[in-house]
Amino acid sequence: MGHLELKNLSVQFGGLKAVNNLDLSVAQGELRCLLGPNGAGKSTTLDLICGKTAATSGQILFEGRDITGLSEHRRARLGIGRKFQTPSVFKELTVLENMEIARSQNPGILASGFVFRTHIRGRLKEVLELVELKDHVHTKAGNLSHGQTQWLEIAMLLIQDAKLILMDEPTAGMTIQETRRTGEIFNSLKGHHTMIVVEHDMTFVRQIAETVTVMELGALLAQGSIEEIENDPKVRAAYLGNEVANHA
Amino acid sequence: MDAFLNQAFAGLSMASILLMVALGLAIIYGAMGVINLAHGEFVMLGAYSAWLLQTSLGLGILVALPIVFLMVALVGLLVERGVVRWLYHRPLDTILATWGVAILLQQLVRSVIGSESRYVAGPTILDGNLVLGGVVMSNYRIFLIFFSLAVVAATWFLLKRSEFGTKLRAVIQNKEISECYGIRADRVYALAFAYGAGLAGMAGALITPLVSVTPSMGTYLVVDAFLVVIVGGVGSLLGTVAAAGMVGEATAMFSMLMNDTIGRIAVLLAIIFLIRFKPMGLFPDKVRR
Amino acid sequence: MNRTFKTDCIGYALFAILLLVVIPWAVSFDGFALNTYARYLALGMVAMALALSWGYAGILNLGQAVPFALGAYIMAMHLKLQASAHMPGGLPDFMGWTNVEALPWFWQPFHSLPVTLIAGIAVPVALAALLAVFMFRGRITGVFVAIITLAFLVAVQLVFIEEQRYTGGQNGLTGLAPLQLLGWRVDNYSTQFYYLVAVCLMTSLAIGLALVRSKVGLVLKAIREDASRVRFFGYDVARYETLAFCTSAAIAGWAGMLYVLVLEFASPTYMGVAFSLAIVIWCAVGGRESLVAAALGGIIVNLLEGRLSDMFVDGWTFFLGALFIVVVLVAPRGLFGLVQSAVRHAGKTIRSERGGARARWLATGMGARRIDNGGR
Amino acid sequence: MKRRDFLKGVAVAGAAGVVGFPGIWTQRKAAWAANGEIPVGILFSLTGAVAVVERTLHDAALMAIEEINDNGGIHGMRLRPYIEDPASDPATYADRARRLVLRDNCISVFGSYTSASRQAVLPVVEGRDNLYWYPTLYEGRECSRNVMYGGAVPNQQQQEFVPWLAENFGGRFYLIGNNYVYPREENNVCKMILNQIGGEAVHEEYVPMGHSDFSSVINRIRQANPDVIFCTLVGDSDVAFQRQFHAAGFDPEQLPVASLTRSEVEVKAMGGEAAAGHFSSAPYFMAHDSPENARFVEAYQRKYGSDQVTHFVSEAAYFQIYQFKAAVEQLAPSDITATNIRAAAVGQTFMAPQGEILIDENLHTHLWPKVAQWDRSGQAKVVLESQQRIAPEPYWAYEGQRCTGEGLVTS
Repeated sequence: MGHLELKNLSVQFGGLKAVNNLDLSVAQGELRCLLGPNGAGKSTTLDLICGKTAATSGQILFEGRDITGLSEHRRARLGIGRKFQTPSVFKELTVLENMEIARSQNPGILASGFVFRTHIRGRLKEVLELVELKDHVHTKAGNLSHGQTQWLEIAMLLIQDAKLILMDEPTAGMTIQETRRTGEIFNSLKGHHTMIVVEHDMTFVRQIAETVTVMELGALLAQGSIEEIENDPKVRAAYLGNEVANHA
Repeated sequence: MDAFLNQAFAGLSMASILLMVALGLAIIYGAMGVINLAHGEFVMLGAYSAWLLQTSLGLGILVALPIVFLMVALVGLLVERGVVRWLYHRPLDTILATWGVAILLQQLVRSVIGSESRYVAGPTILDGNLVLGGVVMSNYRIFLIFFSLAVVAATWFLLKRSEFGTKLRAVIQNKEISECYGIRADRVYALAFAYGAGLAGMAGALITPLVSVTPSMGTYLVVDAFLVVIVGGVGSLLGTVAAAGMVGEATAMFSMLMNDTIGRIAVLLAIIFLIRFKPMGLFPDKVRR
Repeated sequence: MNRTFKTDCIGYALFAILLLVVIPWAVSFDGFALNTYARYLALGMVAMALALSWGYAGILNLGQAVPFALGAYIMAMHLKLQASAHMPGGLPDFMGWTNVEALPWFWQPFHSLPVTLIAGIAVPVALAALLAVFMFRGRITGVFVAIITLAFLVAVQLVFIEEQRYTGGQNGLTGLAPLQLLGWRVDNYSTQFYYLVAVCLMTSLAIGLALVRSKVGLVLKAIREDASRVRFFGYDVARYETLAFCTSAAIAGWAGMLYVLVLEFASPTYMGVAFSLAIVIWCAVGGRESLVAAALGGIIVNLLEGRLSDMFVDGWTFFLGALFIVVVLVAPRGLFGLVQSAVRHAGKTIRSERGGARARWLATGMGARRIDNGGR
Repeated sequence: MKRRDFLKGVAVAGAAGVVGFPGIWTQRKAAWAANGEIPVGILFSLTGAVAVVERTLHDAALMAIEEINDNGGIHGMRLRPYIEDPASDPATYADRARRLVLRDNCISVFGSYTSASRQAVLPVVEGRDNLYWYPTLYEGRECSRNVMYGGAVPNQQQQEFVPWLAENFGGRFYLIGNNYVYPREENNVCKMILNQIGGEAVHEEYVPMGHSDFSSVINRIRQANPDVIFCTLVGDSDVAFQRQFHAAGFDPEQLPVASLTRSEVEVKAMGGEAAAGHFSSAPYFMAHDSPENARFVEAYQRKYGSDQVTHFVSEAAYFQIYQFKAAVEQLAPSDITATNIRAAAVGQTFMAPQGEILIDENLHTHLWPKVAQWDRSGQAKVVLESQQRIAPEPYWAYEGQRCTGEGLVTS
């Protein structure tokens, strides 16, 4: 029994089947990379898991519980965190305020009504140091550099302490150094958090991947270790002109 | 049965007036996202223009229509250049600014022309009624129904078939890219705003034979027109037509079953539910969002 | 967050000084002037209530006048019953004229002052909650909220005008008795009354500030920016929005009760479109990002209206219209934003003279980093 | 962030400077006795929806004040009008009335057209025992000791009108009015009279204020097929209704509209064509033939333009200033207070444009009701004139209640 199980999951937009009878199982503490050409349904799969999009048919099981019909915030409360493709932090809020929003173990109104200040200590301090934002806590997120913004969002996921973290191209727009550093952070999270990462950057994928799943046209195409995938002829065909090879 | 048909005609007639007022608003809101609370005042200015042309030059309202259109479009252009164009990136602020414009225009008319109610004669050729069995239809109201549909058709043609329309749609889709192709977005906006204002002005001139012309006559109209635009859906001409028809007919039917006040309350509640469950309007774009 | 807390306190304290000391002294405790200012304060209170939902949560409520008017009517119902005690059956005069035989059930509870005071807040809140759940569960936002609340406002007003038998119709509730509060006969021209209103405003302001300075306010701000992102952190966005909407309604209802005490009648124009839009304008003129500023906006615009109509009886609305346009064009964030940027500018000049070198170093450091990111 | 909140403080302090500066913002006290002026308040809307009518009342009242001042004032004291614009909003009426009474120390306030605005002003004038001169016809059922009612109450408008209509056109009435207290009360009275004379109200309906589409109403009228439309629509609604009713092709000889509220102002706006042949009941019409009226109309048109009309409310706004003058003239300068003016005013007669009027001890006015038929020129021809001055009975329809010099008496 995996930590997250997708069973026969489908979603349809108008006439288009964006995800088609997808079965997927991710184990506790695993870091799963999700690959596939544009339009393969990777982001949609993440949307389905976190609840942004409602499934047309099929089931999503998280920790053995059927969450298919739950709303986003209920799934988040169960421990599913999401990082979007374009960095989505709250630009009008400071770094510290962003972190406070993310620190959502008690997301109820009553609990929130009694929180007036954020103390920089404990786990919060650790995370801020990890992403090197400790000196910028009072900076508005809108004034951060692109890489810093990406890290802020990662930091927010860390402080949210989600059991399952869904990442959509976390290194997009990062410098090579920043990407490597991100990879290190991810590696350190393995085992504690289950992660699903959608990524194009094969260097990065090699750095972090254990198991790789490849999707095409909304369905599962191949699954296995990075080497197996890179040598799979089906995958090569799907990427028309060896996009994988180019990346590599 | 006659009662029902008479009432159905009354509904159509209300719808036609609503449609003419709402059409200009739909363009202004649909194209630019501007919530124009001064729209009722454009209607009022149209009515006063018709009065002015009739009392000073002796022009009947039908003859005066094109001039009224141009006069109010000019005012619209001035408002757009002077106020609205600074606010395209913050649509909610247009509520406040155009409310200010509305107050200003009302006071302007009151100071220059006076606060009393004005009389505009209707076109004599459209006096009288068409009687079909038990159904009595005022010729003028029949004319309004057809005229409003003609205005919709002309607007549709302008938007879909003319060069201006193509440019406008391009700017609505993506302002920056359109500008790269040499479309002057600000000019397109200004013209669209002026066109919307001109339509409101025509509506104002056309309702003068039915109502009382006063400086504050527009205030009642703008809320209803807005509801029609939102129910119809942003940027959908067909939606605006359908919404005006529905609101007009619903008002007439509720009014037949109960009375005008309760009819209006019922229509408002229906609108609330429509917006709640169909916020994208009656005919939303079927594009994945 | 702690430093903002301190400056909040300063702003609050200065506002308190203005209301409790400066205004009464400036008008030398004149009964008429205090009554007029009490009216402005009640209106400032509604503007502040709107800032709570509009400024913080981005919920543009064009029907803010509904809870205000409900509070007003509830207070007026109590006072009307007091005034009708000597009438046959204790029936208000207008009911007698419209052939109402007995006091309807929903008037009965308002014989009691405590019930009235509670209901004046609870009823608007209940209605707001219904509407809020209806809207926010359906994830209605932006202009759609504005239009729904506007349509709701018009419908409620029509109901009040239509049901003349129970509401007094277009005339509203008039001929009210003065309020008896703990044995004190409230005289609306007295200094005590002014202070009652001022203290209510300060108290509601404190409640509002506590709310927006707590994490709730933070979540609301985050919702205003990106509601769906907030959901992915586990917050029930609809519930937060509902809270803001209802708190706003509560304060508006409270203000409505005070307003009736000032003017001694309740009228359906309190829930008119013009009045409701005016609230939005006061809020915008003051600055919707700050509760204190919004309250000040309500006070200043009304004061100005009064002054202008005094000075230019003919055409004073000219100036009013022009004021709104100018505020939106020149000061999109209201007087608050204007003052803020002015002071920030002044602060910057001082700082750049003192720590210019350090600032420049920071700036170039940041700049370099940005260029790095650009070339991936 | 931190700075912002500091700024809040600065903003507050700055605003305090602007708003709270002593003196400027509050007092405008006039000691009338000292400088030989008599301060009176003029409270008619110059902006907003009601301005259409109230502007003319404002004009008429100011004309009377000017005439009085030009002729030497009252005992050599000039009337000093304090003018406020309540912007058609009841709350603003209340606010401005406070200014006039409390700040400007006016000893009387002349103002307003709608019942709602009168009610808004009442607490102020009653609380300070001031006098409010209200020129408009109204629904009666009020007996304030602080209001001088210059307009007609239901018995003065309907007592002769309704039976006359029933006699000439038939007793099946269709009642239509705007949705507020005046039409509802007039219709109650109308139904009562109809009941006595054997007529009936075939339908009764109310539309919201400002309502301007009457297609449904006209359809219902067609269905009900009444003898008379009894109309208490006001302002814009009346104009819109009459134009649409006329356009629908009804013949006034078969189905006349009988209005209690329609004056020369509305008729001018709807056009004589639409109004021609229909009836109104009022104590005054512009075409009334009397030397006083000729003078009034001539002066009014000279001052405000020859296209202007006078009507039954503006006439009252005009004569009430003269009633005020006559009352003040009886008082020694040191005795001029609102309560003394009231005492002196009771029993006064004045030769108004409509005829000689009298102030009753219940502070309402004895008037000369007339029924007139409109013609194409927008003027009304009087077809029925009361033989005597009719006394005001604000509680006419309520048995056992009478408004007297001691206020409301219930027997």
